[in-house]
Amino acid sequence: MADLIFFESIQRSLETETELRENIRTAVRDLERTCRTVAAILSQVHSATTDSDVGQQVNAALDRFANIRADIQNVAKLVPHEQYYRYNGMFTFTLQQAIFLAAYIVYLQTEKLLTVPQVEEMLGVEVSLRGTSPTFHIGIEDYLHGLVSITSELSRLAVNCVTHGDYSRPLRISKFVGDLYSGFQLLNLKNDALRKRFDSIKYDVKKIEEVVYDISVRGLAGNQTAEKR
Amino acid sequence: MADLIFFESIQRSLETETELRENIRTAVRDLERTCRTVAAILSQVHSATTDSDVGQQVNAALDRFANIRADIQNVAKLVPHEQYYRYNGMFTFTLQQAIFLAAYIVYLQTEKLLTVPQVEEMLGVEVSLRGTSPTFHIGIEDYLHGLVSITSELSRLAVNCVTHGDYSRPLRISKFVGDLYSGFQLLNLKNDALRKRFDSIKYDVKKIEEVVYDISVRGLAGNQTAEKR
Amino acid sequence: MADLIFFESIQRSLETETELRENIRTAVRDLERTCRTVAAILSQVHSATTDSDVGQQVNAALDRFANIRADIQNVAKLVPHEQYYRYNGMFTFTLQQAIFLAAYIVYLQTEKLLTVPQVEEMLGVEVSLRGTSPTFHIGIEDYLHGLVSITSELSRLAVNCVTHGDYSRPLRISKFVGDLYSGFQLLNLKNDALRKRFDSIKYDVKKIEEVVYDISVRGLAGNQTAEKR
Amino acid sequence: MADLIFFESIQRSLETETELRENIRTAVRDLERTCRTVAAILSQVHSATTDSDVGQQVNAALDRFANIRADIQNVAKLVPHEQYYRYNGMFTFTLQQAIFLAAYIVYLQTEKLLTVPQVEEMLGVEVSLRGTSPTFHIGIEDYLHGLVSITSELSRLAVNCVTHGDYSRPLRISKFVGDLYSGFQLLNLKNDALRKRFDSIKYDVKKIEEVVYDISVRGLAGNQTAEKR
Amino acid sequence: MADLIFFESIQRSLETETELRENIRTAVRDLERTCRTVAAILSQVHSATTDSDVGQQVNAALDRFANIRADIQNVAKLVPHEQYYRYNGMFTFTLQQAIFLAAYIVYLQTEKLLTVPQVEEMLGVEVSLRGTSPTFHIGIEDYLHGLVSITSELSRLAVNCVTHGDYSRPLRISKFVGDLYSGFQLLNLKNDALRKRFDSIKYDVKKIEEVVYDISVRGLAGNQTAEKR
Amino acid sequence: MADLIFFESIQRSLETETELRENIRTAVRDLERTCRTVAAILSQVHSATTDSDVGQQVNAALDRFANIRADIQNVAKLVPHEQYYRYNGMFTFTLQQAIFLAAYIVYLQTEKLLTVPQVEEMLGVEVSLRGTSPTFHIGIEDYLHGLVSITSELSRLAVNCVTHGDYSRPLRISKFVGDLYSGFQLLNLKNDALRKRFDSIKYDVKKIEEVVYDISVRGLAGNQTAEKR
Amino acid sequence: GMGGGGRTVDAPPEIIDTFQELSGVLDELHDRRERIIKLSRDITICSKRMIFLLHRIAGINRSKILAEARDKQKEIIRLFDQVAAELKGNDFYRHHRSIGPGCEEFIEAASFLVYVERGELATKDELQKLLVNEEGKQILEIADEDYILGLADLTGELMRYCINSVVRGEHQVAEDICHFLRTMKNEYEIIDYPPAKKKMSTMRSSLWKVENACYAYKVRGAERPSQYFVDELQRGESY
Amino acid sequence: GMGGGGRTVDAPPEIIDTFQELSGVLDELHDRRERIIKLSRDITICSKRMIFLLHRIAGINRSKILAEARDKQKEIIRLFDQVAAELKGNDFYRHHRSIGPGCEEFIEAASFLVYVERGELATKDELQKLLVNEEGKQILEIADEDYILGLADLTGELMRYCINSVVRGEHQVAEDICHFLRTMKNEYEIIDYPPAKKKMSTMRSSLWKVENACYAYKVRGAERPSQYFVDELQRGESY
Ligand SMILES: [Mn+2]
Ligand SMILES: [Mn+2]
Repeated sequence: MADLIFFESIQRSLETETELRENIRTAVRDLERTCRTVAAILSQVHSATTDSDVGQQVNAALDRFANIRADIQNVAKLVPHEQYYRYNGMFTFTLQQAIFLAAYIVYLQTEKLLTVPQVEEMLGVEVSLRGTSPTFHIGIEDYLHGLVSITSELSRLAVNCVTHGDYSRPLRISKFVGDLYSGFQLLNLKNDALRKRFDSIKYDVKKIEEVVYDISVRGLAGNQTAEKR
Repeated sequence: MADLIFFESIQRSLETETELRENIRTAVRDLERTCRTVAAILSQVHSATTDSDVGQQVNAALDRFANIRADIQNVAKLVPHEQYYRYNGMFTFTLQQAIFLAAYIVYLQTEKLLTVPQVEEMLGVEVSLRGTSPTFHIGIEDYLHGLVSITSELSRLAVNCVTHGDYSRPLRISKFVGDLYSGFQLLNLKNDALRKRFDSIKYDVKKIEEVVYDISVRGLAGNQTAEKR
Repeated sequence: MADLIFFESIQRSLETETELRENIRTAVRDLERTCRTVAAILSQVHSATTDSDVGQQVNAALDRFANIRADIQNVAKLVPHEQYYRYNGMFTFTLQQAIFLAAYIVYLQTEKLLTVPQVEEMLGVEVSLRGTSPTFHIGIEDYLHGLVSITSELSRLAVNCVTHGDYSRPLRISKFVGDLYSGFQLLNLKNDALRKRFDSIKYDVKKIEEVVYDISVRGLAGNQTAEKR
Repeated sequence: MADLIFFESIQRSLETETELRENIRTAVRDLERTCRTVAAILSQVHSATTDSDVGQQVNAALDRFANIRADIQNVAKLVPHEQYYRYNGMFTFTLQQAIFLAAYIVYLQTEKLLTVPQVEEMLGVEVSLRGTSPTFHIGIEDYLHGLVSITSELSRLAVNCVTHGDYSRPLRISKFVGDLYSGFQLLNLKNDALRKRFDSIKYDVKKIEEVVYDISVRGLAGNQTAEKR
Repeated sequence: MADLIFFESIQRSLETETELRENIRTAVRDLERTCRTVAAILSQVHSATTDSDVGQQVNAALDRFANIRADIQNVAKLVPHEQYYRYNGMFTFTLQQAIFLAAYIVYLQTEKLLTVPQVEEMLGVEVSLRGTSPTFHIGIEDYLHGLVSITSELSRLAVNCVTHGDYSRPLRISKFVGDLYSGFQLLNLKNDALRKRFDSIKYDVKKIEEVVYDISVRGLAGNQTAEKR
Repeated sequence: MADLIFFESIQRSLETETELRENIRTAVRDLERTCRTVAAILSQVHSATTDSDVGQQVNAALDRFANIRADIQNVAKLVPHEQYYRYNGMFTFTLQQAIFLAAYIVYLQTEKLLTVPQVEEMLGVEVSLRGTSPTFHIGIEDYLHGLVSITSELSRLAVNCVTHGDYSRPLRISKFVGDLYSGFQLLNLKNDALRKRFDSIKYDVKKIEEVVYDISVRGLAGNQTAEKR
Repeated sequence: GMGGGGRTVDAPPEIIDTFQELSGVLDELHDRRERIIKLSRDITICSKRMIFLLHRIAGINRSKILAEARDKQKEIIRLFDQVAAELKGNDFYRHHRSIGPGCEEFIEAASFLVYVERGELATKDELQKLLVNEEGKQILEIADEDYILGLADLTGELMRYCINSVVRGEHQVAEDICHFLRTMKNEYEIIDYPPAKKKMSTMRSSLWKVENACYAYKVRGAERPSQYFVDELQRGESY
Repeated sequence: GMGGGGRTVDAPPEIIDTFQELSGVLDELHDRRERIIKLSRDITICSKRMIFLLHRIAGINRSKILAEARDKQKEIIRLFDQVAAELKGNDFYRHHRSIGPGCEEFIEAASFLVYVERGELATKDELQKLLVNEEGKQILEIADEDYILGLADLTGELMRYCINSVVRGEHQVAEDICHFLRTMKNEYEIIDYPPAKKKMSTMRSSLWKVENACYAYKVRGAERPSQYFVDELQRGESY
């Protein structure tokens, strides 16, 4: 016996499937590592004391971004046509992390929100908000998760800027995060994970507000340029 | 029935094993108690208002550390050669606690990270990062767990320093914990427990950054030396 | 920062460990598959209508047993000397399955309990009842788990024998399982998993007793030889 | 701080309590082992083919019952006066097992229900149905649990008697278990565990009725005396 | 059948017991309600903006405490002599709640820890730390549970005091809770429930330390007297 | 405070509700006890050796049925108009038990299925299959549960009849239960509890079939009248 | 086969007829339950959207948002009207497990609207009066249980609303919510209804978050300059 | 308030516009998911009814029941056709968690019909061919996972069908099921798909029940008289 009468072809396709999942898992792990490296570089922005220091870190991160793009391509190549959502649970978290890194870099460079064309260019992946693309793409929830993540990073940055005597950046961060918050308020969030994270934006907004208060009450905003740059 | 004799010999093996586990459990309980005593002494550092107070508490804790070393020896003696991993689930948590206490003492004395030779000397136990030692040893994960624990203790210390008017220690803590965090960022953590705790470091880093922020935004860092030492 | 170098060396240890675990996992998966194949062959014994049919299936299973032995060797080679207990959680369940298969084959051939030398020969692995061997071995609990599993298989076999008109085998099964049960009754089982499974033997014993009851109350035991062989 | 002295005295109380519990646990484990030995002897009644065989096993079990009584005394001595219910969760299950063994022995000897004076004599422990005794005693639920257990043992015995050609004992068992069932039906059981087990009596009653059915439908009841005794 | 008479007498015992449990349950429910009322009064302390407001609430709560004492007496009267541990699972949680209320009132009045004589006086029940009393009493774990509960209440109070502009009470709370924590650190807690709750004290201590930090880093402690009293 | 501003009227109505539930619970407990008594009488039918014995037991049970009707009335009176389904979870199980008893009595008297008018008369309660009645009633699922229960009782009766030498009743039971089974097969059961119980009818049908086989193979069906009545 | 095979034919008509009737009734009841579950899901979804909408209130859009929320509320009421026919009399409690979640969510949303509008707790009567159809007929009665449980969930939304208010700088709103929640939680603790007790820990943690938000404002706010000064400062920024 | 209150107004149009678009997309996706869930429930219910219907087979009603079951199957296929538009291409796996339960239940029912008709295991291809709409177009593809899991549940229904057969005296049917289930379970054990492994214990217990039913027949049936004798005996009864 041991001959499969009933399930032979199914078993074969399940084995192919298992193998595919293992390949994807390996590729995702590589992507994860690259993301962690870029995150480590960007986390030095918190200790940067001048704008040019910030610029340097951002450039270093940007250089490494090519690796992220390459790693994402490797994942993307593995995902079969029209089966994107069969496997996306395996990389969605890492993809959101990559989007966050892109959004953070774009913010540090331009102080603007990462646009859809920008994310497509940086990650080398199509954005398909409605998820109608048959191939590997970035869906609406991945994009939103990526954006949520920058608010907490920026609230931390606002705090550290003050420590380093940079009193103007927090004011700009405050405006940006507030605007982002207004945007999120327009959404009807069902998805529990996203709603929960959205609730946390409020705390970030509040925290940044407090930094702005501290700066303004001490009249620090004006001094800076004179003192530091 | 011949089998019964065989089952009786099995029964004797099972009893030997049960007894050994009970002995180890008792020895671990003693070690636990000693660790708690040292922790109680060190927890007074949070109320210490001067550096010499801190020094006194640390010395008191160090005196008691000999007991920890003795208690660990008692556990170690019970663990059969080449069966370390059979029993290590019984004491790994307490061992990590002892490593944390060593790391905290070393930090308070030298403001440096506990090195491998130091932990070997203080605990009287070999460190085997790859875990290849056949006898009782400290493995890589025990060591990392011990290090993770100091970040939360130091975030609490940073807060209490400010309360007692010590505005310079928090700055040094911030630098130290930041460096530790960068180190951890390089690790590819599989282990769920460790990864989870690593996430808590981020929170501690942020908390300490906020303390430093409060100090700098109020220009408190400078006053202190004059006032206090 | 000097610490980073240290963390890099830690990272290398972690990676070695991860890789080793993945290799073991793959080898265990192969072993698992082979065991499932042998189990599938043996499960045809339930449909066998004559003793020679049974003999054929057992021989077929025995042929494949060489693969189990080979797969176990592959696992064993990967487990580092003196670290058996560090990794045994990864294969203990599969090993118990292999022991069960050996015990079932031996029973079908000889109607006797699998002895320690037999299991060593069939699996090509040392049995160390006290678990003191530093290398890959079969411990007492693995052996007992393997034995527990045959009682439920034999209760099923007793039922199916009757369906195929074999009324004498159930009587022999009843005697064998009863003796095995007496043996287990002498053990002071701590281990929850084993104790729970032991409780299931009682159910098997009762089920087989009922089969024997049905045979004797209907006077079926006598007819058979005439009818069938 | 004055409070610490107070906490130290509390600590001493906690330790006394812990030690007491460990002593009771050890004593209960011994009792458990003795019970298991007696149960193993009695389980041979199922293979007994004549009434005198049954008698022998029962006598052997009765001889060992002195050990059960002694082990219960050891547990009883440890339980502080007036704190029976503080610790009875630790031994109630084992006590019920001992009562079951007594009830089974009494049934096999006299074919009657274990009476309260008999259980007191055999176990050397006072029965206090209302549970008002301040010292170690057997409560109503322990007693009932002990009785429930014999119905399942007797249903198994009825089955095995038929296998050995004893067709009259099942009829007597049927009457006895039926009466016991009527008794239980009068009870208003709140206690979930007891009620659940009571439900299982129904199944045993039905099983025994089926055995009696098989005997009568085949006209076996009459033959026996002639054939066997 | 003689047995039925016996089962009828058992039935009577079961009914007596059921009735007693129902009576206790009703009495405990009354106690619970009274405790909830006192808790509701005390929870207004969080909105109190002056010390005399606090005093008023405490007095109001104290007035109602007579009802708690009376309700406890009602429970105590129902519990049969020498069977305290048979029934204490039914009221232990509510008793701990009453002890917490007493401890909180005593703290608000005197800023000291509730002593054993005080709890005996307020609740009208003997405290028996070793639990050896045959009658209704307060055991060690009930007392400790009561104490653990005030730390979380006090951390909430510290936060709310600041909101109402009272900056000195949090400092006193911090000292008190810190001392209590040191006491608990000395205990070797077996009891899982208590140990788990002990871990929550750490969180409360840290929270209160942060409140004190906020007050001191902003130099609020000094202003207050001038502003408010 | 302790004045309820928001929830005063709700709290009052919840208290009324709690009280009502307690009253219903007491009334249901009485009904339960009465049902158990009737069940105990009917369970003697299994030992009845002649048809007139059966008749006597049924009459005795029927006499007591007036108590069941009275007890149901007591429950019914308590249930508020149009809120039947708010409380029916409290008595549905007992009601089904009463319907089963009625169905069993009717079967024993007439060998026919309990009709809707009969259940209404015996229980003194309206049957409202669609559950549209605003007052206390018997719904479709209660009725079905009651009917399911008689199949298992009748399979037991068929077995015991043979034991007492009554060979014709099992044949009639077989026809009746078979018909009932056909009826149940017409239902689309969603309700898990009912479907599960329905599956058990199959086993009862099978069991009764086996009894009929046994009778027919031995040519017992004819003998009986001569022998016994 | 023996008996079995042909049994369906043998079975006496009284049994077959009875069970054929029972079968029809059962199918009818199941279908109805399915319809109610589906409408309850719709009510839940619509209520959640109404809540989310209310959280979008910020300054000048207030009256617009309130109007939209009232429209959503009307939509929910229309859904209730659709399901009402199935929930007459006895049937309300019969299908309570199916419709309950929808009711609770509606109560949460409607009472949240009341709080946002007037800063008060919606009474049960008031909410019940909302549930009238176009002919002014009462659609259904609100059960005490649903009211109580819906309000427990309201506290979570109030907590979110409070944090939003602190962010918007509306500290009086935050303080009012703190006071309101503290009173409400206090009274809620006295309610002796087990499912309500289960929601207490979430309610306590909502209050704790609100208290911390007010604390944070007080601690930072003590150093806070006048609104004028802050606005000035912001105006100075380049964007 | 400071910033917050008026912020919605301040926010640059690129952010407001982006989020307004995102908001529309999100609502659309949620609504679609809700529609799929509801249709999946309908498919599940209809499949369960089809299974129940098949259990009613007894002797002469066989062809009538089979015809009814085929009608029910067509009804289910029409439901699939309704939902198909939402499950094109990518969307099939995207909403797999919502539609999966319905698919599995359909496979259980359809393969049960195949077994009852032909005593064979339905292949995936065969079931897939059923899923065509009135214009003969493939509605959707059956996923391996759904096929495998649906078959696991089939074993439970086969167990019930086997017991029914024993009751009806159709012992050959019972023995065939026993053989079929044993082979199927044996092969199923080799399938390396975790959710399928979870269903193994139920499958094993179904086989165990079937084996016991066959055993019971063998033990009692060994003494069984000819059908003729039994029929005679029954005829003698008064009803
Ligand atoms: Mn909500
Ligand atoms: Mn199914």
